Amino acid sequence: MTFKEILELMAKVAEYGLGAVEIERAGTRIRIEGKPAAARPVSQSLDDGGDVSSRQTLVPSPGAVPLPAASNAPLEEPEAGLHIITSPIVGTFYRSPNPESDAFVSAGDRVSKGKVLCIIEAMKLMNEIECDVDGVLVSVYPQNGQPIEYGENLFAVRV
Amino acid sequence: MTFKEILELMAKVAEYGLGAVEIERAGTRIRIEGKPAAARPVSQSLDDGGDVSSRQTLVPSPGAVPLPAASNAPLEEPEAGLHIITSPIVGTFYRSPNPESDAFVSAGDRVSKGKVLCIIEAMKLMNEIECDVDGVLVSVYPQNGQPIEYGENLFAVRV
Amino acid sequence: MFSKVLIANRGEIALRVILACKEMGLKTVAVHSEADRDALHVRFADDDVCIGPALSKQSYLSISSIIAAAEITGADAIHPGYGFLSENPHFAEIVNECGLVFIGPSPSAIRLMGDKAKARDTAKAAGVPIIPGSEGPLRTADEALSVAKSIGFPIILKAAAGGGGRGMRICWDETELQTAYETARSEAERAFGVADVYLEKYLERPRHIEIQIFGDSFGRIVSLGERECSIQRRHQKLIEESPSPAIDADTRKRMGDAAIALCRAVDYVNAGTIEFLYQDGQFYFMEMNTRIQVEHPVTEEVTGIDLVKEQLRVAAGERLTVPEGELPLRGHAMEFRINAEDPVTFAPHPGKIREFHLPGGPGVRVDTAAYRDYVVPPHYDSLIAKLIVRGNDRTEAISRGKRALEQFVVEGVKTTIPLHRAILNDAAFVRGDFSTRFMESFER
Amino acid sequence: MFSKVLIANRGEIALRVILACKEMGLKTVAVHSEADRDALHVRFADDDVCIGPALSKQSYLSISSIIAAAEITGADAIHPGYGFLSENPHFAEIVNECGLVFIGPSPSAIRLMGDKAKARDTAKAAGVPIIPGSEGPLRTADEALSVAKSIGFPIILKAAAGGGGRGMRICWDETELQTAYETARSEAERAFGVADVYLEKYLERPRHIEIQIFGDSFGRIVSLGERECSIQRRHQKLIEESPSPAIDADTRKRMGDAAIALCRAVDYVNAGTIEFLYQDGQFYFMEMNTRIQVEHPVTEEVTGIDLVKEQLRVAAGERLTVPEGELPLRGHAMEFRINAEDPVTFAPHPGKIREFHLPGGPGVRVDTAAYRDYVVPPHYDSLIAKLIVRGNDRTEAISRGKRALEQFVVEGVKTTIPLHRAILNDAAFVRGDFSTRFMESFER
Repeated sequence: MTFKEILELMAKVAEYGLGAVEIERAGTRIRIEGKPAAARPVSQSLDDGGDVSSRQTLVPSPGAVPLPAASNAPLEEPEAGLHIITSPIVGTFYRSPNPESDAFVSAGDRVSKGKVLCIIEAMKLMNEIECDVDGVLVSVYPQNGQPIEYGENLFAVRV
Repeated sequence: MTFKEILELMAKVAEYGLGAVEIERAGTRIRIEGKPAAARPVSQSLDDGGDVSSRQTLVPSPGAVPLPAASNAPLEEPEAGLHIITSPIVGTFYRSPNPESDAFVSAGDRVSKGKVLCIIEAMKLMNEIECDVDGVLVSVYPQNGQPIEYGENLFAVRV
Repeated sequence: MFSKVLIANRGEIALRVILACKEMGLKTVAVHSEADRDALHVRFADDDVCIGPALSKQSYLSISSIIAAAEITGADAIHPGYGFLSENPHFAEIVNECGLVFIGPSPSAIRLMGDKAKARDTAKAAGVPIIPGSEGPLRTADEALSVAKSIGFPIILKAAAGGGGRGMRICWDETELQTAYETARSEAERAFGVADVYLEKYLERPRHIEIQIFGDSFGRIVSLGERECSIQRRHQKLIEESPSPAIDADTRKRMGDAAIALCRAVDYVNAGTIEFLYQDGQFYFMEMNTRIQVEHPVTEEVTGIDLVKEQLRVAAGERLTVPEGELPLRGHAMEFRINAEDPVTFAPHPGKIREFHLPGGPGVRVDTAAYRDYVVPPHYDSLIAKLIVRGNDRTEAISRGKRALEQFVVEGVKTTIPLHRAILNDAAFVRGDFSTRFMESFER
Repeated sequence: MFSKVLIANRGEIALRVILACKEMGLKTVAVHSEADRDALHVRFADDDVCIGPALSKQSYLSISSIIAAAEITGADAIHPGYGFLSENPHFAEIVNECGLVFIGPSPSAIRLMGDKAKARDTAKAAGVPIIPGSEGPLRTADEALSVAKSIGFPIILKAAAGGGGRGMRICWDETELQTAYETARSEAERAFGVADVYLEKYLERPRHIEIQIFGDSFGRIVSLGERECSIQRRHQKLIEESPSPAIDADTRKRMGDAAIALCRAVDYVNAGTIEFLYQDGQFYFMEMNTRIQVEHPVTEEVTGIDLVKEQLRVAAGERLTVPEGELPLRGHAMEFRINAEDPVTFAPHPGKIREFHLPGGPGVRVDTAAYRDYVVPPHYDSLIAKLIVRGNDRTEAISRGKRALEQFVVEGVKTTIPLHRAILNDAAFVRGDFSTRFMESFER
């Protein structure tokens, strides 16, 4: 959901005089409450109070490693016109076929469908990740040799 | 979300007179609350709500006897001009000094400070409960011989 | 001992293993699907990796993703939990080939016991009683008759091509068998195109009783007593207890010895469970589960042994810590499976848990990965908590179970709590007088 | 057995007693102040009565209100819990006079043990060791010297009129004593107008070790082992464990026998606790608590005996169910008091609990009457939960305690959880090497 869309929702909530609108989508949550009418049941406002506190508090004290910020990104709508290529597998990210050679691609390059963008090594296998659109490579998210989760952002391409 | 965007959100919440807007996304959480309805500030409504919900959900299925409705009454605002006399002790309620004699008072009677209204028996002792205002007795809440809790409503007097 | 253990599972068992690792000072790696980002096993692990979308086949069942997750996090051992890949010999093989430790038995043992026919033959060869019946299809009615006489009525005729009740006939005496033999054959022919039928002893009111065994890499194999699992519906266990109200010390010993004999035959290492059907003092091998069981806590409560920690130690090449000699079962333990499902229709009931208040006090244990505001995903099984109670005897365990179930508050999703409370008030259950058929009659 | 038990208490102990009654099929009556309308003990009782305003003196300490509550609800027995009226002999008397059963010892035993001096004399007469010292005030420096020599240095001089450290002097040898004697006297004179001082053996690093005893109305009295309660702050216990890392089987036997001897001397019935100071293999009687203790669960976990149920049975005139002969302590148990207070300043921190997630899994028990959205009232003590862990040995209990404290989430009020986690990481604590002075040095 983009910022513009959020503003639009707010306008509509006010215009229609709604009690509340709540949108929850893996990781992202938006709640808009209308004019506090005396009629509006308390329970609603209670619930969201609950949601929030628990999300914060059940993150374990020490130890647990939060997901890399990037890996949450695909859940959000990317900037308009920007196409995000995410990892289809778990493994180690390599920008070049071998340490000596150059990177497959760099920011600014024109890329086209089928172009090999990187290698993700898993179980000793080198998996070539190909581009699935035509456009210009805007950014490369992971560092060379970085571990990659499923669905983690790899590249951004301006179509 | 940029600082500018947050400011814009705040402006809109005020402009539309919304109750609240909440956005949560990968670690970040923003909550903007509009002018609380004069009736009940948000924080308070949450607290009440909280108690309410716990009261509902934590009532054990069978067994437990809910408090007599009356005993919750003192928590509520009595009707204007109506003075509620509650029980200062725990015991058994009697409307008359003994089974044969008439009730100390009945609805409709004029009552004045110091007038004995009933007896509450506790540990074999007969405790006389006196009226603490002048007025007209409007209602007698408990039945004769009924067990009474501390703070339970006994009489209503129109001052 | 390992330095970092990856748990190839989710839900309460993943958390259970993580907590055991914490107590042993081992680092942990949680793997999770996109649907489980907010799961507690992810929160409490030292490290976590998203291995795929919600669909199990592409996440919790994806061997390559799990191995890759171990590679990128530097885990040196993998605990499979139960379900998912826990009884997949191929997975165990790959784990070993990748130089990681599989916390469980050898791939060969998993493969052998995973094949019903081979498992049955192995048991038979090891002298473990199996349900008596005809060797393969019956050739004539006379053969059927003589086999039936030799094993005793009642018997059941089953279509060799079988399944689904078609071609099945229960016979209580010879005359019934004579007529039933032909009917069964023709029915089988119509149903499966093959008339062959075989027969075996028919158990009217069998109990499901399983023996928990544990073997270490030094060749020591012990029995940790039985679990009574007859209270089940559609083969889904609902309540398990130990000891079983039907098993005396002598029978326990005989079943334990049989279980150990079978494990010896396959050089079994780590935790395993041998399931038996039991009736009238006789027990018959059903199958073996080559992994930790959902209901392992009841055994832990009466033996005082932490089975998951024992799994980790044994997998690391250490000896069993189980004391030598007869292991006494102390008190009585019962487990109630709290599933997010309709207690009447048993239909799964995923959704958001709006209220979650756990029971406490003496003799009460809860294993769960759920919490208030947790959303039970629709993609996986509906178990959200296991309530385990312990008492000095079965009577106390039951009364404790009743009050703990009363104390247990779950709002937002329907659960099996009301069903459990009803079962605890059933006279036959309280008497301990029931079979695997209990729920059939109970629900009527 | 009784038909209906009134619990003259609040919080976790009230709920603990109610749950025990439920398991025994007894009806219950909860009493509560206006501040406790939403308390769990009220929710789970069969019946409940509001007995007064928030102020304890007008509610939980109001004998007449509590008796009246029993009258109007038809309760036939009263459990006092701990604190409040539990050690008030007058209350016990009235309960009995009203024809109700007081679940505890006789009023006379309560009264006798409630008087420190009388209790000390009774102990001495029963042959229970007490801290050696001078009989009353010292007359001369020479007398001081001879007494000191007879009991051995170090000794402490105390003002007879005393208290508050004034007139106190610790002496490590004769020369110190000679000078200190006069200083102490003059200091005492200035402070209290009386110069009299007495002396007793000075314990540098004493442990607080208490023995749980239980007597029934048939004259049987048993010891249920010790509890180590040295980890305390301002005389408030924080962590209790059983067994004590300092007590061996022989000392346990000697302390148990001493405790039993004292109880015999007062015909003690029901649960009681004898508190001792322990140092260098010697133990000295401090005082007796004639009620159930906050820390009773650690004893329950290592003995397998439900002390509250035992209290109810014994009060109903039944025999102790404790098996005859030496009672083995199985494994190791630890209790952590979770108080709603600042872990650093220890200032009470009442308020609304916004999040409440309990730990679970093997060997973990939580006794609590708190829940999410519960408002901790400012009028009563700050204990909101007791976390009890059990392990096969002290090491496992500690590691289990660490992970359970990590799993325990309380939001909205500050708690002692962080303090407990810090203590579990203290080398001296882990070694079991500490005294009642532990917290003094720990907080520096």
